[in-house]
Amino acid sequence: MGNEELIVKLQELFPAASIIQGNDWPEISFESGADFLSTIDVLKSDQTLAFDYLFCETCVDWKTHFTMVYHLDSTRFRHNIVLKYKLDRETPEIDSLSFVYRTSEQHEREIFDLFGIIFKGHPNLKRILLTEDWVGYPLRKDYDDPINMIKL
Amino acid sequence: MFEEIKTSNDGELVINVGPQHPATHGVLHLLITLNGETITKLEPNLGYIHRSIEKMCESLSYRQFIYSTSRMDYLSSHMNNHACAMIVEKGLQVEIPERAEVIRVLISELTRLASHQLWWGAMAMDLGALSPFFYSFREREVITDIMEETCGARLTMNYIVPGGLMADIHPNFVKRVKDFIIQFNSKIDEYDQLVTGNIIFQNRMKNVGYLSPEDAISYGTTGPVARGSGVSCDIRKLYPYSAYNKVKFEEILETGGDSFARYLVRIKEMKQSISIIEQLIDNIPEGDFQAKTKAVLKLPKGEFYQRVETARGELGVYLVSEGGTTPYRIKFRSPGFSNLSALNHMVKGHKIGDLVAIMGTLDLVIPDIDR
Amino acid sequence: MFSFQNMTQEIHSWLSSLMSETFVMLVEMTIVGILAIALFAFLGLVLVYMERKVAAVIQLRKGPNRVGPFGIFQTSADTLKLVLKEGFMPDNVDKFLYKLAPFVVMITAMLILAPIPFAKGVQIWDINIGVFYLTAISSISVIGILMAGWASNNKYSLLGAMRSGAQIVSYELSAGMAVLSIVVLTGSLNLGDIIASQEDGWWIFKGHIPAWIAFIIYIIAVTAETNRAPFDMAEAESELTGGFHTEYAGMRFALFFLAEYINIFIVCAIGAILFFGGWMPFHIGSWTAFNHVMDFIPSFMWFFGKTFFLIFLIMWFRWTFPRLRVDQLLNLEWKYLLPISIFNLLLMTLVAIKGWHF
Amino acid sequence: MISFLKTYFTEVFQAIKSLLSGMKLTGYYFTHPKNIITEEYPDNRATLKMADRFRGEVIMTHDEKNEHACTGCSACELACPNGTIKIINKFEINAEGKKKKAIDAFVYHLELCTMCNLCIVACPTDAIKMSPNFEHSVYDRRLLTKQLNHEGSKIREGVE
Amino acid sequence: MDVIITEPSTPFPGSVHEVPGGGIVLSTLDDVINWARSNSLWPLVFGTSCCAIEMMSAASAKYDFSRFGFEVARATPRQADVIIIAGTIVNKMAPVLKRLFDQMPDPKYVIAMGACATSGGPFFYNTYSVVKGADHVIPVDVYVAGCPPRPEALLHALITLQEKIKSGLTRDQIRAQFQEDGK
Amino acid sequence: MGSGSLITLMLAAIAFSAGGIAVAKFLTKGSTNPQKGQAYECGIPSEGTPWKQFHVGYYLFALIFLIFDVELVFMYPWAVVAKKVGMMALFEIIVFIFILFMGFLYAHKKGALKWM
Repeated sequence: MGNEELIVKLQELFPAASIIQGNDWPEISFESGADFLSTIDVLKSDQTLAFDYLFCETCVDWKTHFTMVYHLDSTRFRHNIVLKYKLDRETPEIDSLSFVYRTSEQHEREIFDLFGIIFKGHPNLKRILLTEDWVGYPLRKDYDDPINMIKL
Repeated sequence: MFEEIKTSNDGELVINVGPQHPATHGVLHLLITLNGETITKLEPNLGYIHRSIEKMCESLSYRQFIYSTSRMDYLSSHMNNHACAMIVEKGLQVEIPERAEVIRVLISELTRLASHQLWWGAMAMDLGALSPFFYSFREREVITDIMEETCGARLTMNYIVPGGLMADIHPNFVKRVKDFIIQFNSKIDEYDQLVTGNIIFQNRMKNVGYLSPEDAISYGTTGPVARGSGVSCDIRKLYPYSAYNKVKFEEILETGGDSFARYLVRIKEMKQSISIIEQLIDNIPEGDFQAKTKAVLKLPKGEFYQRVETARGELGVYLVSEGGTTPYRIKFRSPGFSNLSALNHMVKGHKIGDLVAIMGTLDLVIPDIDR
Repeated sequence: MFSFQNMTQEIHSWLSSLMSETFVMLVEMTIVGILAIALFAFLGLVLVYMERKVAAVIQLRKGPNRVGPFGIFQTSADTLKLVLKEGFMPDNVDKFLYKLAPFVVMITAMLILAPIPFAKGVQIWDINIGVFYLTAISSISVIGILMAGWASNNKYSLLGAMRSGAQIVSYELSAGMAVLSIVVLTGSLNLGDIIASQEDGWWIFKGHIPAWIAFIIYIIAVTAETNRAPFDMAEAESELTGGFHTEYAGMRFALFFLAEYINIFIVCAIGAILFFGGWMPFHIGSWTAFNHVMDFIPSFMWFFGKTFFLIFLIMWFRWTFPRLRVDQLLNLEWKYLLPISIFNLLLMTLVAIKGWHF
Repeated sequence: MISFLKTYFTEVFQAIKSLLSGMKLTGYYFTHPKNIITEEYPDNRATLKMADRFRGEVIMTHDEKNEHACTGCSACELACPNGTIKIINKFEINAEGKKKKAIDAFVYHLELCTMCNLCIVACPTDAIKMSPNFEHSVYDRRLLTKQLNHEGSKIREGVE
Repeated sequence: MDVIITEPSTPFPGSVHEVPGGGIVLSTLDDVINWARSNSLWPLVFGTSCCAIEMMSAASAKYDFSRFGFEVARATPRQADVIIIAGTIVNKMAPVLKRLFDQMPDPKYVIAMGACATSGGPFFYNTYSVVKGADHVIPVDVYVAGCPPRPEALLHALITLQEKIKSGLTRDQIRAQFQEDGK
Repeated sequence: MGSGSLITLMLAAIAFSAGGIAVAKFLTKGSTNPQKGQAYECGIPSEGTPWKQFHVGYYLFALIFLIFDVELVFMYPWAVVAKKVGMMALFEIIVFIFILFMGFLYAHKKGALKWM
């Protein structure tokens, strides 16, 4: 499906979401509180969409809120979308995708490690890159470590 | 003299493999649980080389951050630089001269060859054969010499800059690459003679570490690992970038899904790389090697994503710009990170020796995983 | 013709003329002991150097060449360094076994030397069940390895020791079968008799195909028995870091290292004796003139030449093949080597009884 | 039974054949030592030629009058991604009595340098360049911090 | 315009104490000991990142560090003499490195290979997890600059280390010498 | 020289090993630190003890080896006289090996020869 067709189709499926054409691919954004797992379920199981391949999962700290960014690809149709999900800064919680896309188990651990986002239903949510006793979440914009970080 | 020894008999043995272990190719730490010699559980523990490149890049300018990506996946440093340069060019909307694109692809394929050769030697070394390592490095050294002459460094080249290349190719480049192709074609049979056909190697790799196509997609594996399971995922073919749409090559797919399939994919990919180089080496267009860019680069506000095919699989660079001279957030989707996540699934029920064979054919580069 | 037999006899009679029989015995024992130690040290240095050079040339490189001319003092420097390294023992080991293990391995290696004829008339102990003795003693070294692995209190060591235990005992069988097939041919367990029976040609040539099969099985089995690649399960550097000697440092490690090479020498010497006639020069049936020319080469040269050829063969294996997986290794023994060697033994018996050999 | 034996023995022979082909290759190299490609480094030092673009360390070129071309503009310092270069400027009064900026010390941290070539590209006057010297082993890491401008050197006439 | 390139300031280490016959003319027991130790440096298999690849290159046929008797790479620290820290050391790795070094029997030596091991290198500024130089964790004998240093540079470091062992000086004595020299 | 040579060789081996270890002890000085004596496990503190009860599969190997090795010992005297006895010896050993082989096949079918 081309990007325009995708946008039309997605708008049909998720009237509540805001969908724009990004630099490469359509971007579909959800506000916090939307039912995330069912969205993913639709995207993955819909026969014309079939987004079965999560190739990038990350998070961006916008100082006021977090945005989870999922890049999805369909190995059947080879069309991509970007899925965004807004999170509160106080209680950053989102459903874990580790049972839908198994690759996200490690990605989510990494995001938990570096951003401190809690993934509900994750089987093994603990720090992966840093030591267990690390204080703080280093990729947050307000992270400061005067001992280890020498500013240039 | 004879002290009493306390033994326990809960049967299972928990063993640390790594961070300092000859088979982990760096500092991967695996916590494995053994029953006899069969692995019942494996837990990777990363971060022993987590260098916070993503955080560091947030304070580097668009010209500077590229160099640090060479140290991520140092065996395909050129492809990493390529991805980063392309994302900056995408933001700036700069057209790259044809010559630069072709040279980028040429060097990328040479890097891929060098990387696969190192993998071949290192994998054989993991399985206990030491000589292949030396034979593969013989050819690899020729490539690094070519790199050194043109790019100025052997491994972390930093040859690509936003807008083109740092320097034009060396006058000897074309001739030396052609010599290399002749040498390589005469030596590739040795690889088969020594390893591919060898009964011990085949027994060590066949039916070991099976990964089904569905699992390969679900675990997000890319590159030779996924192609060994029959999943088409070559970014060069699916989403062509740079000069890849001008060359003819095949995407290698094997359906075995085991270590041997992954092995064959890489061996055949080397031949494809040679064919790409052969097509391009005589057709390097004349012209500039660099587009005109400003001294200080500023990307417009927005989000950019670029996928390239490195030697290990798909590298994605996700860049968020707030309009300044430095990236607001940069994320590297490294191929090794996803490939590693399938390891636990693949080794269950195998022996320690198989763990080594599977890790060898996954071709992990740990700094690429930890970033 | 040059012969050691006269020399040893002369020394013996000269000593007997000087002192009483007990003293002669003691002096001779001392001489033998010193010679054995010297041989040990010499073999250790030479074999390690040879291994490194063979590996280097196969791998297109030069190998050690900066310590002395052609690097011949490289292994001496290594030995000296190992001796001068801190002789260190980890805590929490089973101290007695940990200390005993290198001794067991060394004593075994030394004891096997006894019945081996190094040249015509040079043999420490001419025992009439030589072959049987060798089979018996050579299986003791596995006890040393098991001790080392168990005592180290290290998981890698333990796994390496268990692997090596299963491996060595398994390959013992097919090696024994291969040896037996030569015994069937000669009808004697005495190594001297076995060599004498090859005066008109070596068994590998006289014994037809069964002898070749026996030789191939023997060389595979002893490669495994000495824990050499491709059967170096016990060490398996890329799997178990160091295997059974992971926790050994300095001199104790050097003893394991040395014993490994001595064992290679010994099994190759036995192979040379059984299949290539030991110190017996290359003789062809009734070509007396040719046989005479061959006799002019000293017998110890023949012995060491053949032995080192076999050692080279084993080194060649090591630098060509990948390591087998541990279950494949046992499969190879129980599924292929053992049945084949049993039937080969029957075939050889038939050949021997019917007199089909030359 | 017959077919079992047949597959059994073909297996054995194929295995031996594949092993022998490997041994043939290594045996070939063993008997042909002319394939050895070792370059003996410390002995070939006199003839060892680095590629002309090889980046070993940053140097500042001085001519025979002990003059360099560095104006102290700090372009390299800014271009450097990891603070390898520190330029300490001083003001000296030249012949016409005008105050002029000049470098006091061009401090170069070789221990930090990653040879990325960005400073060379950034330099407007080609004062610094990459030298192919790679023998940087020292016993103390303080020795790797270098001052690139020579003692008593001056800026070359006409370089702005 | 003739341009003079600065000559490397330190003389080549191998040429400092040239002894005929490959350096085996010796006088005292200490000399014998140092000769043996310097010519038989068995490295620990320890590489963390890019420099490990160049270390492998140094082992490969073209550069071949086995000429120095260096090829007996041991996977266990109990039998190793020298750690080549080839790559970045991060905070999580530092205790492991310390432990490996501690577990080596004496005498033991350390070569810090490349910018990262020497000083943190490219990851000195703005990173939260990198140790700024391996000598914060364990004492280092020889530093090699470069990112990564080419294989010859590693061989040069090796010769430098051999010189140091042959001279019989300890790390502190060498450091004291530099202090005297006013460096 | 007789069996005295065995004692000689044994003593030589002990002297060689003990001498080397003694020289090492005499000439070297080591350092101590708390981590040095701990078990090496790739630089990570070891968890649990390796002194555990082994899998029963390991012992099966030892047992089967024992059976075969004893049979092998029986075959040595036979091998010496086989040539003299003639065809009868061949028949005898075929019967002997047949029984042995049946046992081996049984063990194999039961999976006793599978490495755990």
